[in-house]
Amino acid sequence: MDYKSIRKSEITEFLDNLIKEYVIFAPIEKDDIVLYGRIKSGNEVILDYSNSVNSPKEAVIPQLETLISCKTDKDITCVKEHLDEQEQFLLFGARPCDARSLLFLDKVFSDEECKDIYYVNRRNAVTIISLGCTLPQETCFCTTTGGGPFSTDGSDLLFIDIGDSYIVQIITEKGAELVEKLDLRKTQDDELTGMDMLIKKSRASIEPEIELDKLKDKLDRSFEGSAWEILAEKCLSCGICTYLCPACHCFDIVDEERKCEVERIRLWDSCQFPHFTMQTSGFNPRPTYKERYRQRIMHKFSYCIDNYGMVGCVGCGRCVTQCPVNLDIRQVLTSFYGK
Amino acid sequence: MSSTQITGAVLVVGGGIGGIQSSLDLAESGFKVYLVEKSPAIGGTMPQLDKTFPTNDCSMCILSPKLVECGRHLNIEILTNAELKGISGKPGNFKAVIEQKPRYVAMDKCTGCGDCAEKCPVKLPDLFNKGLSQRKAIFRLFEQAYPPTFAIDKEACKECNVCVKLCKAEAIDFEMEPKTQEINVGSVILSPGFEEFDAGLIANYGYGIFKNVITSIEFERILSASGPYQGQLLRPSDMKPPKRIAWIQCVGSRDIHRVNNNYCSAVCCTYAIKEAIVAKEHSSIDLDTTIFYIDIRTYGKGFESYYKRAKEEHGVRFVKSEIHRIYRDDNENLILRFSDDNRIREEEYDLVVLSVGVTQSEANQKLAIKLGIQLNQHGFCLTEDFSPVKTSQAGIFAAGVFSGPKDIPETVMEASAAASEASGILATARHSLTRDKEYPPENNIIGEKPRIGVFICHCGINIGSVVDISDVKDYAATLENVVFVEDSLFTCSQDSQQRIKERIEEYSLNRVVVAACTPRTHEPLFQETLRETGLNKYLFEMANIRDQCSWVHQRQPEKATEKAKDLIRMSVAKAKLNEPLFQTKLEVNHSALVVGGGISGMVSALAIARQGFEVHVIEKSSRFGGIANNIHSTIEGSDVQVYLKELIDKVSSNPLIHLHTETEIQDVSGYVGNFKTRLVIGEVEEVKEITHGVVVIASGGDIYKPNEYLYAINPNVFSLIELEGEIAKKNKLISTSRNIVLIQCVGSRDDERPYCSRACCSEAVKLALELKKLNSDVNIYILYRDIRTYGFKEQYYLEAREKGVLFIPYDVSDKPAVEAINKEGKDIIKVTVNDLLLNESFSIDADILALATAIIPSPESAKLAGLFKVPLNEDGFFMEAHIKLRPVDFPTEGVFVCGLAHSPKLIEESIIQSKAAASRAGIILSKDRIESNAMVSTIDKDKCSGCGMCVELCPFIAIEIDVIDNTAIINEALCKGCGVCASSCRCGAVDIMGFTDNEIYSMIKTGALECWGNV
Amino acid sequence: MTDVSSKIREEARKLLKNGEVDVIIGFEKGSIPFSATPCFVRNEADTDKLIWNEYCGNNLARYLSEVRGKAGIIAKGCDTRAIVELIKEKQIQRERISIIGVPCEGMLDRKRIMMSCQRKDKTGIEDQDGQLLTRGDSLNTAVKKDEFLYPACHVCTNRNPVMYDVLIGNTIEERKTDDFADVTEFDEKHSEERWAYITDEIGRCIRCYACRNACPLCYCKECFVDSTQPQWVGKTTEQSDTLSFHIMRSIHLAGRCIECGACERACPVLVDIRILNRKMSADVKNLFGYKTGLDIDQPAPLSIFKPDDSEEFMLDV
Amino acid sequence: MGKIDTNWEPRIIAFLCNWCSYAGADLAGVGRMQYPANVRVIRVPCSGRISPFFILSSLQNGADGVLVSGCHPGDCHYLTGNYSARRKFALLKSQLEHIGIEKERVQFTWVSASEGGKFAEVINRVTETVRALGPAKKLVKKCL
Repeated sequence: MDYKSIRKSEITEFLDNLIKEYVIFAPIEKDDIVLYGRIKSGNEVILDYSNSVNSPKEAVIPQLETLISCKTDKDITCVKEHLDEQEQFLLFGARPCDARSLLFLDKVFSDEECKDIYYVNRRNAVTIISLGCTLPQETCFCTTTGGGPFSTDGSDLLFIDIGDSYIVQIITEKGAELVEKLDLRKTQDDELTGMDMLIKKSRASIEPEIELDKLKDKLDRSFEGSAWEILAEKCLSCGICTYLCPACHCFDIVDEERKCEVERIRLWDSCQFPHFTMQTSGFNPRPTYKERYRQRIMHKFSYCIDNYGMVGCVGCGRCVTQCPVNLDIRQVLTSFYGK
Repeated sequence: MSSTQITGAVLVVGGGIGGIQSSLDLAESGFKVYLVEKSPAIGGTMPQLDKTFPTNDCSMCILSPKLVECGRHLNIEILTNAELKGISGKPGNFKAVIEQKPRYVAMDKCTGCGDCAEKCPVKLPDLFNKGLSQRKAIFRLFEQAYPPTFAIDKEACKECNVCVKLCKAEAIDFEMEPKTQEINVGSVILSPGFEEFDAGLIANYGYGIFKNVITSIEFERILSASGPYQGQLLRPSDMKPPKRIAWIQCVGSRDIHRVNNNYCSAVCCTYAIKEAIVAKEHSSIDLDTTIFYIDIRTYGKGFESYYKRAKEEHGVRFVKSEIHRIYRDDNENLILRFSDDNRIREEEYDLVVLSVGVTQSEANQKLAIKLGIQLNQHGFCLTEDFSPVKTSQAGIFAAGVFSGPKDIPETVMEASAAASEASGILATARHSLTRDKEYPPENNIIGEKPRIGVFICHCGINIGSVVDISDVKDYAATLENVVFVEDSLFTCSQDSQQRIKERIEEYSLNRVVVAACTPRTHEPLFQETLRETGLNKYLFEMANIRDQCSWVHQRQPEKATEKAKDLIRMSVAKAKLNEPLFQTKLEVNHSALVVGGGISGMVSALAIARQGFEVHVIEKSSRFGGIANNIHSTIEGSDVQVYLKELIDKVSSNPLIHLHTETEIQDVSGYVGNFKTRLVIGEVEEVKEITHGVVVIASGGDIYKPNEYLYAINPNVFSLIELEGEIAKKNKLISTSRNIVLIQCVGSRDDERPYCSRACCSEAVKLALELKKLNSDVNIYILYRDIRTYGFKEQYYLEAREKGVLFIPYDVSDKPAVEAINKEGKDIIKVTVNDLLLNESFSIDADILALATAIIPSPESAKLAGLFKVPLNEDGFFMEAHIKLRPVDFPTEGVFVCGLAHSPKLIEESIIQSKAAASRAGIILSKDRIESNAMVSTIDKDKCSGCGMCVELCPFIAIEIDVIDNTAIINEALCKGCGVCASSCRCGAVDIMGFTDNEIYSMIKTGALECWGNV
Repeated sequence: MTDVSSKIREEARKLLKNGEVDVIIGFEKGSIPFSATPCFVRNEADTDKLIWNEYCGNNLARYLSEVRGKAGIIAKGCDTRAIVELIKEKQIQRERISIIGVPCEGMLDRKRIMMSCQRKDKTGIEDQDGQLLTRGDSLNTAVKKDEFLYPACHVCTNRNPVMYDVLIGNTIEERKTDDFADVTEFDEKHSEERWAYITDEIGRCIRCYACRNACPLCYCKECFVDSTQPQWVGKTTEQSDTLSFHIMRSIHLAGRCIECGACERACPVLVDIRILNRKMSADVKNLFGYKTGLDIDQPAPLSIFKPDDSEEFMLDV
Repeated sequence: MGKIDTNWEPRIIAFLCNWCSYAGADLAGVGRMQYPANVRVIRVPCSGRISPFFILSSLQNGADGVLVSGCHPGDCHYLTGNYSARRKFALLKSQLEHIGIEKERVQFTWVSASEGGKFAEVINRVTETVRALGPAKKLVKKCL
């Protein structure tokens, strides 16, 4: 494993250098809240914050993208496919859980048999520099879903905060290439020792609570059970959990007349919305919050294992923090596990 | 038809609002109607008026739907330029001779485009505008006229043939000859209207000489937005806005000195108030308005508060004085000389409006004589108190001002009452002469892809000379779903209609768009064409590229062309979404429920029964007759008790009438055609359910019991009605009294009850005359605020004055003081009053004090209003659907009102209104099924959350919440399709067929996008 | 607070025991710090779960139209105002609900509290004697709870339930009536400044519809935003679509919004949604003299009219 | 500052009630009163039919201005439709102004069946005000 180090005071300059070559997405503060967004200069970045409200998945699956557009002028109708050459971009300061989510999204959109060319284009252009979590939040449960506060899954480089400096762990070749270009100092041994301590301490604060295989079994057997109704009774059926989730990826495609064009737009959709499964006939197989919430859990913790070999949850805890009614996915999972 | 058979047709003479109302009532209840109008268009006086009192509704706005309805009615044949020449035969079988003057324009060809009038070189004074502007020799009476075709004034026409050459429809024909025809009718209704008094007859006002002295009708034209000055308030001499306007009341009315008219014209006070208010609203500057009057007679429903608002809110000045003479100064300003406070005063005005009265025209008098109809002393048609729409000839009825001065709602009521009388005679011949149009069965197009045909009209040169039709045509062909486009010179012409039909078949069109003039006049015509080919008439859209495009953008042909394209694109977008709509048919229960057993209820019941329908009458007390039980005679001297007895006999013996006394309503369910009412009968409270198709509310009124003027304290203080009882009982007190005082407006026209009780002035005059008859030496003092002996009642007021009855005006802020004293051993009532005219106070030692107590709403009204879901006004009387044109209807269909329940009135007036209610009720009862409007509201139950917003908002009470699934249900029979429900439904559950959200949105989208123009 | 909690439990137990209700809708302890979460209690034993504290911000009236059977509800002032409107709009029947009213001095904004301590130099925040104590590597600060009150609670004029069957504790003093000074102040700004503020706020919206779904008055079976024929609003996060959604929602809530602030509380990106709804409330008060959620018998302002309603907004020709 | 399009013409959607304002517009035509050709009329049964959404949709879809006209108070063919509408319109207009949309873009008026002249005057006024404001940018859907 290769390591490099960088002083915290050098981070701004570091980013300002990179900004010349890359489009950079990083956590920034906007109106009191920390969101993932494109930065224009290195000093916008906020790294002392646990995790952003939204997930960085937007960089690879934007909430809104035009796939094709179509315009009629006189007698000529011209159709344009929106597949421009993709700029290289960096995801800086992504948490290991979020970085890990990209591996999951790859399975969905970049499967050998079925590639989503819009996704793949963007995915190939991205380099991920993540930031390990020395102080996990009470809502974090990454270890439960197979990750950890310093997991390297999905990252090209991993930054580890050791006080005045960050240790830069080089994970992939892409990461190594990037480090090549930069003049980073060598990591001291004592720094590495300190780092191991931090990692251990941090991991210890989020012990895994559930065994995923056993959970899947229990869930599969509880599909018809009455538990769902009680569990989800307070659910508002809003889209917060799905929209903020780094692994949720459902979308809708609509054609819209906008100004003088017709655009075919792909946008996020949520299994929590009643209309998600509404059929043309008027029949809705998931008419109530019970079916919809069950779908969310079953999808992540059962169907995804069947389809992709991993759960569709990275334990980032956003759905826990942001749910307006504190419907805590951890409690829901435990309730099955406990039985 | 054998001679003994009844002819199921009626001749209506006069196409004013009265004639129109009679015609519609009769045609709608199954009779053929011939409507004879002497001018080239129906409408009468109403189109000339700007606003109507007391709501300031736009006169044309409320009239024009009626014009169209009447004009297009399958069973109303309108004969314009026509006169009734004579009648023979007997009731049920008359032959009428009608002479029709030529129009010189073929009505089936003229499209009303107006090219002819535009170029006609002959100008002459426009009499519709009272000569304040000019019109051409080829003309249309007014813009919204029906029939909309032009006519030629042959006397003025120079036959230059300009119009003949211009008319692309080839409609002009100078060879037309007068036509005389004989028609068979079962009954005749005369409503030929009136003539306004010729103000020139009163020399000292200078009318006809001073340019700025005008009549009230001329002033109406000036105020009208479509009038000679386009609604700008200007005076004729210099076309400058006047700053000071005076109205002089009673010009040609109540005047036995200068002209021999001893009647009151009944409408002038309120119309002058209206004109003053409207003038103030029109004027950009602070306008001075003064009304010079003798008495302000705002006796009608809502008039008194209108008068009050004029004074208090609008600052209209009222001066109680007669104008002696008008002088003119060099600036054409006018100096009015009058006496005020016994001094001669002069005031200067910029404009003087003479409130001219109504008179019988010579032509009408001649007509009456020709038909052997008796006229009264004033030249109006003679009618009797208890048969107020009957003329002296059986089977011939009179309505409107022909039988005396009256306003619009009274005319409308009489027109309906006359219709009721006519249909009473002709009941057995109902539906014998009317026809229904047969159409081929409708093609089912549901599920078909829209195939739209676009037909573009040149309208002669009206559209084609501005809009580039060939460009528009090419464009229309590129629109989605348009499979056929064609243009024609006149899309509305007979041959074009035929071609549309052929194209529909040839191209299997399932939607049609016509780009031409306005749907308001032409949509029904094209819809008819669609129906004739088996297409549902709602698969039609119109793009108005004439009235709202070529005509208004004459100088911008390119922009007009672009706009025409847009309008067509929008119509095509909507047409694409059009779906066939169907009217729901509801069975009708053919019986009526009449609530109230007074004169109104009984008259109404009898009139309905005469039309052949079953009637239930319920009366809460044990006795029929209501308030009339206490009234002994009318002012004209007819015996009310005799009439009442006859009426009760007739009602009791009529097999179709079921009487229920001591009966009240427990609850009501259902709607027009299908009401279910539960009655509670008698002391035992037996419950009985009856079903009925209509309801007439004739629940009557009550008499106010004052707690002033020693009423109910002193035995010699009575209400007028009690005094009448005492006279009938021959109470000795009366014959021995020396001084009798009557105080008017007790409980009326005050803060608590701001309305005028209407009947009390006539009642007081009647009693005064009777008392004088009993003892000519008795001194009678009537303390009044305004004496409101309107119409022909005025002559009794005159008579009372001649007989020495003393009329003393008092001010409401300084009411007469009443004190019981003992004078020289005799108990008397000392009445002290401040005489406003003399401005001095004096006392009368009265033996009897009688109070003209207010007529108040029956305590039952509120309960009934709740049961039948109909509104009360702020005074507590029932509020009709429209104060002018629907005076006996409610917004809720199938429920009608008459008599005192509606507002205070005299017996004669109650009789008229009761018969009118019967006529309106008869329309529904005569039908086996009523068809709902197809463009109604519809509820998507899957979306409705049952919040009830639509229920609250619906003006027609057509929506209710289904208690089982908590969703709204529309009663299509009651829905009028206004859409207030749809626009207010948050859940998107309500839509209006024919104007769906989706249809309107498609128009918004196609209309708003700028780039479409370049596509 | 604990006293209130135990009284609530007592009342809840009574209602369930007597069979007066099938379910009690209340709050239980949340799974994360500074939180309480809605709960549905169906048996007496579970009533011990019920709690009351300053984190009971959710408007529980939102659940009333969906819950089956007779329900008891723990209700703050704003919850009861929602109940009044829901009864008026026939979504619930008064006789089928039992209201356990609780006076409320305002609820605290968990997200802002959390945010204030999530920077790494702070290690935690604690509730101590009515103050929030922030601990950090370098400093300890005490913050008055009031500073974390939800914005809607700051202008609340109905801190006491307006309708209840049982009242827990004593009523508290109400603030003076709301004069909508914030709305006036905002409207005095230049239109471009207003536009900039509103588009910036709305610009964060992610169209998750939590605002709508948390709202007690948004009970339509199909929201206009989901309508496809016509499609009133595009589903994208483009400014026009997002802004139209929020304007249209404010129009639908005009004269109905009970100003509980549930929309804003639910919003994950803290959009100032109330800026629109407050405006409608101010207008409804100023133009039609109406305040929502106080009187079951008062007709909704948009279901009636006065002949002399203001026409000041109309074109003067 | 973008360049000024000299060919730009405002595009205005007008919702007119069938009974008064549409008739008033027809009457303006009968009187050949000339007014600018920028208005596209949508006929509705009553001003009460007009949902605030119609107005917002017009602006969203590219209209530079919206005009709503119904019968004068008291004249409504459906008795009270215009009264109910008036309350909704007051709120909508106020809200649009609140969020910073130029208040002159959306106008409400009453035009009776006899007020052809007033109709023409209204169109003149509305067109010129909207022209002065320039193309609507604020609520209109943009290409993504």
